[in-house]
Amino acid sequence: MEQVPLSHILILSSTLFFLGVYGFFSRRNLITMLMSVELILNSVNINFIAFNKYLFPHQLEGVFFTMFIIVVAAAEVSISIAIIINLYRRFKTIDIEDTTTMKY
Amino acid sequence: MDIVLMFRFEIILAALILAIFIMSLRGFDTNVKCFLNTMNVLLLLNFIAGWLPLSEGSYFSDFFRTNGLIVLQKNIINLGLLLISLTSYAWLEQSKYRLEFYLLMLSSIFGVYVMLSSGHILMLYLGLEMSTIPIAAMSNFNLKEQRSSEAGIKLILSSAFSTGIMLFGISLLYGAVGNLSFASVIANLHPNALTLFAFAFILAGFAFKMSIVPFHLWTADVYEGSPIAVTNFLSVISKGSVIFVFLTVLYSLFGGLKEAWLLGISIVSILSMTVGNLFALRQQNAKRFLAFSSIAQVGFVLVGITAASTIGSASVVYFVLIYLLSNIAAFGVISAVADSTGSESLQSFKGLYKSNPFYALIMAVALFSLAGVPPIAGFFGKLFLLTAGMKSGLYVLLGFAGVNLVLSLYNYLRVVKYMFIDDNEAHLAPLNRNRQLTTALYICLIGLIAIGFVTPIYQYIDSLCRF
Amino acid sequence: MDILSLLLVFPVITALGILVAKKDKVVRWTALSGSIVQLFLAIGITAYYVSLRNAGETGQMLLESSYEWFAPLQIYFSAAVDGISLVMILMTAMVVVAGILVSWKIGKQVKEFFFLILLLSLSAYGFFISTNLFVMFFFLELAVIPKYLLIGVWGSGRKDYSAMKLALMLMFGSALVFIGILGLFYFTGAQTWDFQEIAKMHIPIETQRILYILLFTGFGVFTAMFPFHTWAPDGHSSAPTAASMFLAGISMKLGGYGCLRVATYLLPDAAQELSWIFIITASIAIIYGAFATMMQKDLKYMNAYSSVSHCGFVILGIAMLTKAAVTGAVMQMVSHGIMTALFFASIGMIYDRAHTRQADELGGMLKQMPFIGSAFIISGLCSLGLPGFSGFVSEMTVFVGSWERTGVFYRVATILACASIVVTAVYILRAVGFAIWGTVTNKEYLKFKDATWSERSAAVLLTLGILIIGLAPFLFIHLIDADTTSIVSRFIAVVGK
Amino acid sequence: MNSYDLSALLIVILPALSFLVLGLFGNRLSNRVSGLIGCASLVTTAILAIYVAAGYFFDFGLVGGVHEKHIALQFQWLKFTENLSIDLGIVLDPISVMMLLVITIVSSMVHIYSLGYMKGEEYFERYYAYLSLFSFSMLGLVIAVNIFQMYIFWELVGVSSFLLIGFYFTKPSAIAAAKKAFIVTRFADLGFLIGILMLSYNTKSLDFFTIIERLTQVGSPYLANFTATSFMGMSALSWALLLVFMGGAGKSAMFPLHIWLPDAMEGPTPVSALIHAATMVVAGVFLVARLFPVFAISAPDALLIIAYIGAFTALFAALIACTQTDIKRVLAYSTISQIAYMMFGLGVAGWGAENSEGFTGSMFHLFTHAFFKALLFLGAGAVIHAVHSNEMKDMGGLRKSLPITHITFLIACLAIAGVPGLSGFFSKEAILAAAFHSHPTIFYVGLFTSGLTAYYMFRLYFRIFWHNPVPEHSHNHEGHTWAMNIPLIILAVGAALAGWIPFGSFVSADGKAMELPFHLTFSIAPVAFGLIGIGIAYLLYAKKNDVPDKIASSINAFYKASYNKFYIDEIYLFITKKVLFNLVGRPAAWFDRTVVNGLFINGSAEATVATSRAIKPMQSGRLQSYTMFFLGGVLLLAALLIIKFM
Repeated sequence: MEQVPLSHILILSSTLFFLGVYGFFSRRNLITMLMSVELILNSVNINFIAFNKYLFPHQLEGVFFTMFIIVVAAAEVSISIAIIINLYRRFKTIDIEDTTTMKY
Repeated sequence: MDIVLMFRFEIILAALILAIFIMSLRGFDTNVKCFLNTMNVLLLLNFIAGWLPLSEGSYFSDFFRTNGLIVLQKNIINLGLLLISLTSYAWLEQSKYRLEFYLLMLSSIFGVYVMLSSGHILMLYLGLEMSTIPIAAMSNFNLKEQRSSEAGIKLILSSAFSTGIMLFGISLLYGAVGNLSFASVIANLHPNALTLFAFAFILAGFAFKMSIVPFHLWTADVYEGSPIAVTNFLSVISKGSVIFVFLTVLYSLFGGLKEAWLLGISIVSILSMTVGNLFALRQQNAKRFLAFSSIAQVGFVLVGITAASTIGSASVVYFVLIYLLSNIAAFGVISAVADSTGSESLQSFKGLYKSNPFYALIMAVALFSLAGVPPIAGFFGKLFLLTAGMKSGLYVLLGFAGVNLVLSLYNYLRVVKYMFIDDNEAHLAPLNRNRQLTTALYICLIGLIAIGFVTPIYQYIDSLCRF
Repeated sequence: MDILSLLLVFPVITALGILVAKKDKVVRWTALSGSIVQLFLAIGITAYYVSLRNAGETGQMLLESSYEWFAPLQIYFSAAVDGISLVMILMTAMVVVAGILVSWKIGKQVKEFFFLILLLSLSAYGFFISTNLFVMFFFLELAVIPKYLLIGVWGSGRKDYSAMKLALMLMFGSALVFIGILGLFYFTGAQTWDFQEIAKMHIPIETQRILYILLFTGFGVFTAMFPFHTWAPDGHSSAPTAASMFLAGISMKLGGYGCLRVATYLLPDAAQELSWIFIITASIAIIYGAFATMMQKDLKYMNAYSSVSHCGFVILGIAMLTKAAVTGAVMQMVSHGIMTALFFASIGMIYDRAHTRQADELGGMLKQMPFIGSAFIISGLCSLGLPGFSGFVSEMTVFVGSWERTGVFYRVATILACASIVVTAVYILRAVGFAIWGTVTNKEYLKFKDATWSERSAAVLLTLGILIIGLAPFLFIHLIDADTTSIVSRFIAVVGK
Repeated sequence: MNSYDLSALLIVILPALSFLVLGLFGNRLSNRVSGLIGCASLVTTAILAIYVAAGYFFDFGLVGGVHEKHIALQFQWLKFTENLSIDLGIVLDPISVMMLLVITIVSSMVHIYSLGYMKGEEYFERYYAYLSLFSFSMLGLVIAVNIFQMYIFWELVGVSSFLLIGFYFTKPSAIAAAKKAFIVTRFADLGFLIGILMLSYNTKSLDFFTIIERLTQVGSPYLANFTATSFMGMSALSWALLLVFMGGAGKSAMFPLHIWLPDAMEGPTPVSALIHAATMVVAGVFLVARLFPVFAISAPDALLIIAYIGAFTALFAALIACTQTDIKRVLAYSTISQIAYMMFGLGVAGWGAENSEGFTGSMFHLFTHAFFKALLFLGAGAVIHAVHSNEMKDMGGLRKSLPITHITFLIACLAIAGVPGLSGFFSKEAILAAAFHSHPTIFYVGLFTSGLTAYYMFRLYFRIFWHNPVPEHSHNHEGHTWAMNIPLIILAVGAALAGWIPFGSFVSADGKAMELPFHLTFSIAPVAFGLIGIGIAYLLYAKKNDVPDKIASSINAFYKASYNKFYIDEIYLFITKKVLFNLVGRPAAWFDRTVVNGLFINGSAEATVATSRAIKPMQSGRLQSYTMFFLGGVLLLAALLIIKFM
């Protein structure tokens, strides 16, 4: 069976990327926004893997990059969650629209 | 031995972090003054250690590299670290989590080191993240304050977003060149749609960290919300270090796309200068004001960067050094005023000269340095940036820079007017001064006066920047 | 330590002395003695220069010295003087002494005041002696903030507005200047800031055009060239007396000197091609400034506008490019520097007593305060170009020089300039008639005392300056003749002879 | 440097010295001392002047029967270009030596007279300082070797006249008069200056005699290309000379620049005698005389214009003088009229021995006029001193109380009326004769004017000394101090006898001695006119009667017009106040404040602030909009780069 062409995978990842971006823009719940960031990162991961497998199969650089991205993302999420919890204590909400005390 | 010397920054820092852990276990931080002074001494030692004899080279198959310039940059960062810790003494005295503060700050610095001496985009990415994530936590340090947590969430989320964007760009770059070590990127980077696209995304990532217009919008809010010490750290250390890295990224990594990024950089530079100054025009909150001023300053840095040569990087490094001193001095004074008046509004600076000539003078020197007025060092810093910028003959860019010189002068003179000309209806009492803050301010003052006139400094930087 | 650097060392020492001084009295005397030493130093240097010339020294500029500053960027602290810079330095030294004497009685924040004054003088000296464009620019900028603070802190009236406007407009001017000298630095072939070096280069005309406009306009802002003059009236009128004397006396001359030494001298081809632009602005400034002056009630505004008009002669002379005109421009710079300083000094003396500068509210000053009244009249007569005073020789030289340019355009400009002497007479005599002559209108004024010793000596010093130039112009000419010749020799082509 | 040159130099230096001494230390000296210093220096100069004059006319000046010019001193003062430079120096030639005599004598007389007249005045020493300054400047003017030197002293006499008119500087009218005098003459000097510039540019010289030489020699290149360009039918040279004459007209109060002179009478009367009768006001005549060869040879058309202006002014001023009631104003207008005589005397003259008698005549008239007009003013001063008023209505019958003044005044009146035997007769005769030969129309104007002159002078005389005594002013001022009487007497002698000097043999256009023609037949007409004038005056004013009022009412309109000086002042007032101030000055000031400053400077600032307001929403505080900006920026950047470089 012949492979799925690279272009399809790239299309997929790009779609994913923009889905994430869309989610980030449209969701008002902070947690959901975090999830959309995860989507963006995952699209990036797919890119790396795909490029690695299709274009440069003799090295595993892309794969490793993916590993690190996942790890860092985890760290990021942990910090964010902590902040969100604290924010909830202060604002009694995690709606992005309400956390706009500072502007202009 | 060699390797120790080469890794000395990282080693010392790791040691410090470890030490803090141990302290936290042993509860050494019960005696506040002792703890803080120890930390300051340690940081001083760290700064001195930075000047140990240098050794160039690279390890881990070029993932980690170091050379004179990088060492110098790390030293500058160390200096900033020391000064910040000195200026934030009073605040830390009251704060409950001073130990965590140092912990997070040092780990962020660790990230900065990694970033500075990275030889591979992976390392670059890791360093960037390591330096950013702790700051998010730091900016949320006043747990009891709404604004603080808002700042935290804004920073972390938008940085996560920008990371996503940058990573997407990196992945495309990977697709284009196949190996992300600097050497190979430089070797086989050719201008085509893919690489240009990738470049735009990566540039955005860095622009976000340097808060270049239009990627700057988080800056003001985060600066305002965070504790002053953190704002100081953000505006000086993280911004400065990213600028340093940005030099390498543009000059060596994307050297192949020179004319492309020349255009891009000039555009965002004009935008940053103008927008930054225009926003600073209306600010009443001191931190917010400095946030926008720093945006404008980065715009000027970009003018210098366009030179793409020795003079470019030399002038940028020189400027960052001066900028660091001026900003720390300014924030130091702001913190002193804020501590005693409880307000961060510029209005509270009215008549400062009558009540506290010392602070007023420091502030004035710092502001003049930012505005680029002789004989303060900032003048030379800024004009060398412009001199570098003229190298590529971009009259338009220079024209905007000139207009913005006028605008920024207005912004800074506004504060000077508050301090020297206006008099305060609610007369300001002499502020309390602690030794640490005073020392830091004196260092900044001497630095700001001397750097302009002690010629070897610039010559040293210049000699390091020749490549 | 070479002799020229002393010109900078003395003010610095004096300033430091002021900083450490405790009592106001000490501060005053330190400032005064320092500036007097400076004056004598300037005279000494001039004498030395003349002796060198007579000994047959044939350098364009003498007493050269150079110290490394930012070597990688070709920035050297290099100084040298020729006749033109020397007369400027003499004028500066004179005005500084007078300014310090006049502000003897200043009440608040004495230390800061005199410190800033000395900073100003330092900037002027540095500007006039440095031959490295970057250093020149450094000193040009150095003056901006002291001016701002002097007006803002010690000023009167709408001081905030005036001070800010002045600072911003001057900053704008210096931004233009800086871009211009950057152009000189890069696009003249050799990367150097030294204008004697640049003068040797041949610069392509396209570059010259851009740079000439940039530089001349930039320096023009400093010398209150129409339409960038509006900082002058507000600034002068809000500033404290000494600061006004400095602004009009010295700072405006920095601009004129720059126009001559940098813009015109370094870019001769563009100057020949484009100087008509500035001839137009200058003639407008002269005649229109004079008419605007005619309508002023406030004495300081009056003198400020008349300064605009008089500095128009400087621009005109420089832009006319003939030897006599350029000589006249230099003379006019020095003459106007001293004369306007005396004018502002006497106005300040009146204001200190009457607390008003409205001409029609004053009156009978001559009867009440003969000395101050006479000082006012003398400066007025000098300003309307009375023979025997410096104003006459300089203006006449400009006229004769401008008349050398044939062609209707130049003739019309010259005639307009000449016509201004009538308008000048009108407003000067109005001011004298209202404020100085007449009977004492306000009973308060009967209590006024005449000038104090410091005010007297200041006025006498400046009057001496005016008279020396006015009665023995040949000395002046002898000092600057060679230099103007060498400047003009660069655009012989257009002038024809 | 022989004794003559030395004394010539001293003549100029001494007054300057006394000015310095009085000006610097005057307030420490007593009035008496400062007065004596002033008088001493001036009397010395007068003696020196006589010595030099004698020397010049009979000894060193006379070279082969011709009075050559003699440069006593010359040095370069201010060098403009290679060939243009201001030289200061002393030239002795007939006219300058003659002027030296006039100035020093009259000035010393006035100095002495003032000792009495200004006794006890405030600022006495300042008055003498100013007088010395004036004498110095006037002397410097007449000995000028260089046209710019003349301009310099021209300005200086202007300013010293300004200071002296405004001597009573607390009197608003005096201030106004001083300003008027200075500004009007300054306006005229503008013409002079531009004229100088044209001459100097086209002759490549500022030296009088070089200019004259280069513009009079036949076929000199300078003359050729100067006259080549012409404008409105006159050559550039003529225009230049007319501009120079404009300066002269200003100083010599020729129509229409005469308006300042009557007001100048606000100054102390001795000042009027010195400056506004004898010396400064003839500077214009002197200027034309100095450049006479150029006028006569190369620009006769300009000379003709001068002649007509002179004639018109003479008549015009005489008409006004007939109706004035302020005695000093009468004298002022008569001065204008007499100077106009000299002007058209020059105007009608031509070059060459036979035609240039007009020149000599006008110089002669200048000489004699100085005596009798100064005498008239001093006499008027004595009268005013006695009755403390300038108005005729406060006078009458003073001949008893002021005999000396009366006699001297009468002599002066006879002289000016041209009664045979007295000085005025001869000089006026010469001028009229010259006019008769060249321009009859002008001659008739002059003739009629001389009649008018006699009329108004004697109107004045009778009105003051005869008429009916006015009861008040009982106190007898006769023999107010010797200081005031001696000058009157000396000048009276001069006024009586100066006419008998064979003037032509000393002063002439080309320096050669010439005989002023004198035919009895010719002189009948002027004398007749003079006597008629005197007769009418006698009938009308010797006794108090109502005829004058009748006449006045019968020719009411004309009388009013003349009484109001033909409304010239009003016209000027309109031009300056309405036009210059409201239509030029005010708009300029307004434009500067609103447009240049408001629109251009403040406007840009406001625009900046407005922009910063406008872009405020960008910083909305909403994280998602921030990130949208972020993404938008990235995409735009990417698109831009790709479009630009693909």
